[in-house]
Amino acid sequence: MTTPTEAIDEVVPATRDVVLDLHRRMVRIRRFEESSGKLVETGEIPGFLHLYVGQEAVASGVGAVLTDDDQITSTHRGHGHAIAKGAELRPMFAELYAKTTGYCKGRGGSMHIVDMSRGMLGANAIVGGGIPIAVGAAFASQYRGDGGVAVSFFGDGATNIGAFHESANMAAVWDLPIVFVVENNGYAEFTSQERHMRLVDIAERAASYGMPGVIVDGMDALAVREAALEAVERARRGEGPTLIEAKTYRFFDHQGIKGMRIPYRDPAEVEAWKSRDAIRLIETIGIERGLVSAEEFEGIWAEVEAEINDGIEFARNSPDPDPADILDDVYTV
Amino acid sequence: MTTPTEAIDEVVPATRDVVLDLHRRMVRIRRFEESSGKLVETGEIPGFLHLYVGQEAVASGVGAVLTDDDQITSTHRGHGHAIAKGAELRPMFAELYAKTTGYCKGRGGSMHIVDMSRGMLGANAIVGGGIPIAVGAAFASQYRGDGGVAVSFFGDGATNIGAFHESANMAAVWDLPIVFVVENNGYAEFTSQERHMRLVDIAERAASYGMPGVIVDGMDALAVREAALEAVERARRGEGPTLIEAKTYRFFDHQGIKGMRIPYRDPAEVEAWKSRDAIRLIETIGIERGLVSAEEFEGIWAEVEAEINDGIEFARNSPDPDPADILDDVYTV
Amino acid sequence: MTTRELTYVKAFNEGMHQIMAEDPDVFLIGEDVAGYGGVFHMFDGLLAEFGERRVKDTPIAEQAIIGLGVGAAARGLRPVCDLMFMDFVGVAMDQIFNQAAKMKYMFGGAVSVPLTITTAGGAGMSAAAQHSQSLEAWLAHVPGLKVAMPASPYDAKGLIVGAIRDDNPTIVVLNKKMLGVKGEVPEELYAIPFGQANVVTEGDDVTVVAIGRMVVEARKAAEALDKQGVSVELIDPRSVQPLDTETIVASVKKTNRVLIVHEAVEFGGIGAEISSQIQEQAFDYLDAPVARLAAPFAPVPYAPVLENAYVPDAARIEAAVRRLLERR
Amino acid sequence: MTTRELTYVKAFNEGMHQIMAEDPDVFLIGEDVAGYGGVFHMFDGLLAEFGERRVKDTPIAEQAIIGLGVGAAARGLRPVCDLMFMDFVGVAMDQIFNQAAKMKYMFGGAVSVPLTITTAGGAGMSAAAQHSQSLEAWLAHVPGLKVAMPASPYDAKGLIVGAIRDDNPTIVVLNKKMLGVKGEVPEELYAIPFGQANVVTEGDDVTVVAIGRMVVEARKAAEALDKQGVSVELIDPRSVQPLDTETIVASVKKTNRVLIVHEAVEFGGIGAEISSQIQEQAFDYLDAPVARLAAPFAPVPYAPVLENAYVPDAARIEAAVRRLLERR
Ligand SMILES: Cc1ncc(C[n+]2csc(CCOP(=O)(O)OP(=O)(O)O)c2C)c(N)n1
Ligand SMILES: Cc1ncc(C[n+]2csc(CCOP(=O)(O)OP(=O)(O)O)c2C)c(N)n1
Ligand SMILES: [Mg+2]
Ligand SMILES: [Mg+2]
Repeated sequence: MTTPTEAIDEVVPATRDVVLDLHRRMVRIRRFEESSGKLVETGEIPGFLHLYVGQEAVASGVGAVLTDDDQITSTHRGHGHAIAKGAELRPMFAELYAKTTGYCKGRGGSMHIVDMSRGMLGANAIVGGGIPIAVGAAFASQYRGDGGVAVSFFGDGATNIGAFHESANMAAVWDLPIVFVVENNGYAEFTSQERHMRLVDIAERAASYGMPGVIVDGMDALAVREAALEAVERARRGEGPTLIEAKTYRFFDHQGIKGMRIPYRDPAEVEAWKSRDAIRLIETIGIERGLVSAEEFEGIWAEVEAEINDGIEFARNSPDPDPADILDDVYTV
Repeated sequence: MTTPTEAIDEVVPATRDVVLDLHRRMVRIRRFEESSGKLVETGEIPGFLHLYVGQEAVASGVGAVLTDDDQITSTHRGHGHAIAKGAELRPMFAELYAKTTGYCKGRGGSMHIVDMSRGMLGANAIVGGGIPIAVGAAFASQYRGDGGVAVSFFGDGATNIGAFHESANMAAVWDLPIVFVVENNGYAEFTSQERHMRLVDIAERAASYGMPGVIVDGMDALAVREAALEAVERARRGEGPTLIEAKTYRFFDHQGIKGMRIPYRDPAEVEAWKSRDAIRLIETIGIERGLVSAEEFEGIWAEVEAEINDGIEFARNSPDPDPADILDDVYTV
Repeated sequence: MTTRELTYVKAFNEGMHQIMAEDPDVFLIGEDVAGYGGVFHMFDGLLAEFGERRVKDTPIAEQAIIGLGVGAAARGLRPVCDLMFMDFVGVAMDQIFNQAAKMKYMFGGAVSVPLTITTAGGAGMSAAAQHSQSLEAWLAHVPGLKVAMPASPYDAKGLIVGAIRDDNPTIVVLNKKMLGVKGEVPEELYAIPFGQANVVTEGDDVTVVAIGRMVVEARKAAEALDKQGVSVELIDPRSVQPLDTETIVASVKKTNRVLIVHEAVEFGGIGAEISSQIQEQAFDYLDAPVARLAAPFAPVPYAPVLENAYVPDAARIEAAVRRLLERR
Repeated sequence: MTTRELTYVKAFNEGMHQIMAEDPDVFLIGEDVAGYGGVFHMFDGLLAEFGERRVKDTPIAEQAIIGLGVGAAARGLRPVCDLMFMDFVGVAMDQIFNQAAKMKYMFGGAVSVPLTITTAGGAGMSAAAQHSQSLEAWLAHVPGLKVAMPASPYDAKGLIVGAIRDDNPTIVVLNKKMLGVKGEVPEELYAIPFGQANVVTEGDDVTVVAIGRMVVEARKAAEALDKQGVSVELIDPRSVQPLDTETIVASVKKTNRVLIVHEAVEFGGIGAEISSQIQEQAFDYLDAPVARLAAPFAPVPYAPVLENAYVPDAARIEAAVRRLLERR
């Protein structure tokens, strides 16, 4: 049983802009996920989706400290990372709708969203598959001396696979400008962390590579942002990689919203984590500290709602791919 | 630059039998390797060999605490492991000579020596390839409750590959009766440890899996034996795996005796390690403690010499495989 | 033998239950195979029946999953190691082709490796390029391995039992889109040995060799063709390694025309090997070139409209047979 | 163009030197490629010329080696990632086939991956089953990849340059037993594009399509046959993906008989694909079945006496051609 991280006593300082920025990133993710989750249930979106609801603070806190020249790689649960990195909702929805206006022209779908213009180097349906690729993106920055940093997102379960280990070691040996962000949501599919590793704190694995390991409250976007900032700055200074473990939780099932065929999670556990909802948390902070008003927050929800509806409309009205093009883009010619 | 481990102050207690046993294991390995290394230079043995000279104390110290019901997996540098586990020199030589009387009937050669009757589950030419297989051997013992233990030998370089990581984690999660023995000889081929990882002590990697990590003087067979005994007993008691790091050195080149095309090692470093030769060390201990006389040690060398000559003769006089049998043993029928 | 209708996945599941009940050396490991019963329900109920000792969830570590199976099999157990999606074969390939498959030969026969790998392949679920592949051609190219692709509930049960009883490393590739397909399945435990093709329908005009789910599509095509007076002999090789060339060649010698159908991309697919063997062994009997129908040379696309165009179906099989018959 | 004799490995090495001098975006990583120059001397002198920034030794971590190349290539660099032995492909396969090869397609064309993987394949060194394989059939079956197998010093240089300049993921498979083979090589930088077969010798009686080192053996066989009045058209496809079917088929239409030779095991080898395409496209021209000569279905054995029997050679090629000519 995983228990939610405690609210940290130490107050992370924040400005109004930071709070608004993080809040908007998280709300965009939340509403994108809730909407697309429903659209897959109605069959309007084909295939299946791994939703990011609950974990928004992680992608948002990290995304907030990156520029479009920084690169990320993502996972099967990648919508949140893309949106936090600045992806637009129209081509996001269009991709799920398998339309030509989607980020992958309908070729990739949920698990392969990409946005090269924003340094989103792609989601990945192979657990651990994106990690070495992020190392390569970091290598490119070091090689060019362009000051860019790469971030690789992956789950607790992914830290057991070989690609994680090889990548972390190589990045450390070469002082590559990369941050490894493990989103520890306590489960690999339906297998709880205590059944897939002997550690409680995955950050300890950093020691194997001689890099710093940092634990952060993954429900607190401000805390994530601060940890990410430090790691990213360290990377930019050429001091090498960091492993950040964000303790977090997914509110929905492994796939879709309500799959739980077998109740592998205790409902009390789910509720306990939901009570630390990252969006409510930042709203509380924003209001309590007098940085943002409740109405302003509501305004963001409303704006995002409009963006969601616009994105879905756009996707619905976009054209299907043409089977005649099926062999396009296999090769660069 | 890797520096030899210091002689340990703390004296490892030893009986006469233990000293004699370890000494014979090491001398058999040493002489097998020196002889076969020369025979490959003359072309009498085909292919290439990775020689174990310098590291004898590791395989011998571990082999001494295992029974024929315990299993080991080995590497490209596997002759020493096989001999320490009790392999006979006739089929060892015959295998290198590619004869039907060899351990693999001439099919496998140096990198695939096997002896199922002694729990030698095979050498492996893929770095890291034998590690998960040892986990499987340990699993079989746990499954059957037969009290058996598995040992996987591998090098410092191998601890950077994914298979090591996955295996160590799985073994730890399931408390499998296995001992991981990393022979840290400071180099992966021609790449020194400080260029392939950020750690000095590979034993630290054990923490990633929640298992004990132990460092041992890999030139001191008694010390290795003691560390192995503790880890093996722990495994037998069902308390799970241990990672033992044996600090050691190979006296010859990565392949063969004298390959060093490019002097990637400082001759002073090589000499410093040679001055702590494991066989000389145990002879000194045996004589100084009055357990074994110099003449007795000489007797062992002589006996082994006879065994070597016998093995080579046997191999030379054994028949070649018949090409008509080339498809035998692809499948069990 | 009492038979009744079961789905493909239930038939497979029944085979697992019965062989595990029969042989205490059989155990199952894989990601979410125990508590969850496998993401495709393949392993439902096994944990409850056989307990944690024999049915185990693993960390995400396919090299260790397969490698553990290799080591345990070399020691005489009969591991079933699940590789959830066939597409994940790439992270475990070394253990499959360099270790499991070669151990016996490299070791001069000193050891057998009765390991069974289960996995699910095939497209048609909008699961995109990394969750939809058919990679049997890779596996069939590996001496020492055996590879089956059940195309009916009957075969799903019989082949998993046959695989587990086989003393060699075997891979049983279920098809994700067939999980709910129904068919008659005997209640008793039975095994289908590898290397025995199934002549699904007998016919005189043309031979169709179909692999995996394509057997279902080919049968539909055969029925449609039958109504048009074209008699199709439909052959399901069941295992692509070993391949029952004998049955296929005998059929071609009778029909003189043959089409091979699979889901994998055509270039370098198993169809190439089947085609080559046919023309090597039945050259003088062929009235038309051996024909292949398979996926175009592209990764599997996500969009249903593209994926439907990508995977062969009954209509395209029918059209391909017609083209073959028209060829002089 | 001034040419002079160079060995295969020196020619390759010269290509690496020249392309790295030309294009600052090219870098090289791999195990012992820098300080040691690669275990086959392939990369000698590159560290000295281009420094540690561009020529780097890695830990033993093939997934990270290839994956790093994928990421760096996606960002516009031109990585050369060395996979010391082709047999190690199994530990890095996911990055090769699921990532490098599919990225462009999955991403709707948003990215190109100009990655080059270098490796060494082939038997004949008593290196046994895990260090002697020819696995080109696997790689050629992957949409998105390109695969070349240079069979001469000229091609070794031209194909590595062609590979690095290609905007797609490419694999160049050197043959370990050819490293010391000599041939004429131009001093200048030149590239051989993938997909253009080399007609090594022209002939009228029979076509031989040989892959990699088998080209050398086939040429010997062709010379012997020539003396006996048999004129062989020897074709080296150079790359197996893309495959220059056009040149092969044109030749077969002229000679009406064809033998395909490779080192890999016959079942599921690239010869199967070549054979299938030939009979599909030149069926009416064939006077005999398309023939294959390749390794038997076994892992590569260690004993020289077995290995010699395992790998095709000039004598067996000659015999196979004779059989082919006798076929009515
Ligand atoms: C190599 C590989 N193995 C298995 C899977 C199937 N799979 C998809 S997601 C997943 C669980 C991942 O767990 P974690 O890394 O913790 O990420 P989370 O789903 O919790 O975000 C698994 C096993 C896969 N996609 N790739
Ligand atoms: C997967 C794989 N990668 C690379 C190699 C080539 N190789 C053989 S031995 C070796 C170095 C191994 O170093 P280490 O593990 O320290 O063992 P040592 O040789 O020092 O005993 C390498 C890179 C291999 N055999 N397998
Ligand atoms: Mg998780
Ligand atoms: Mg070493």
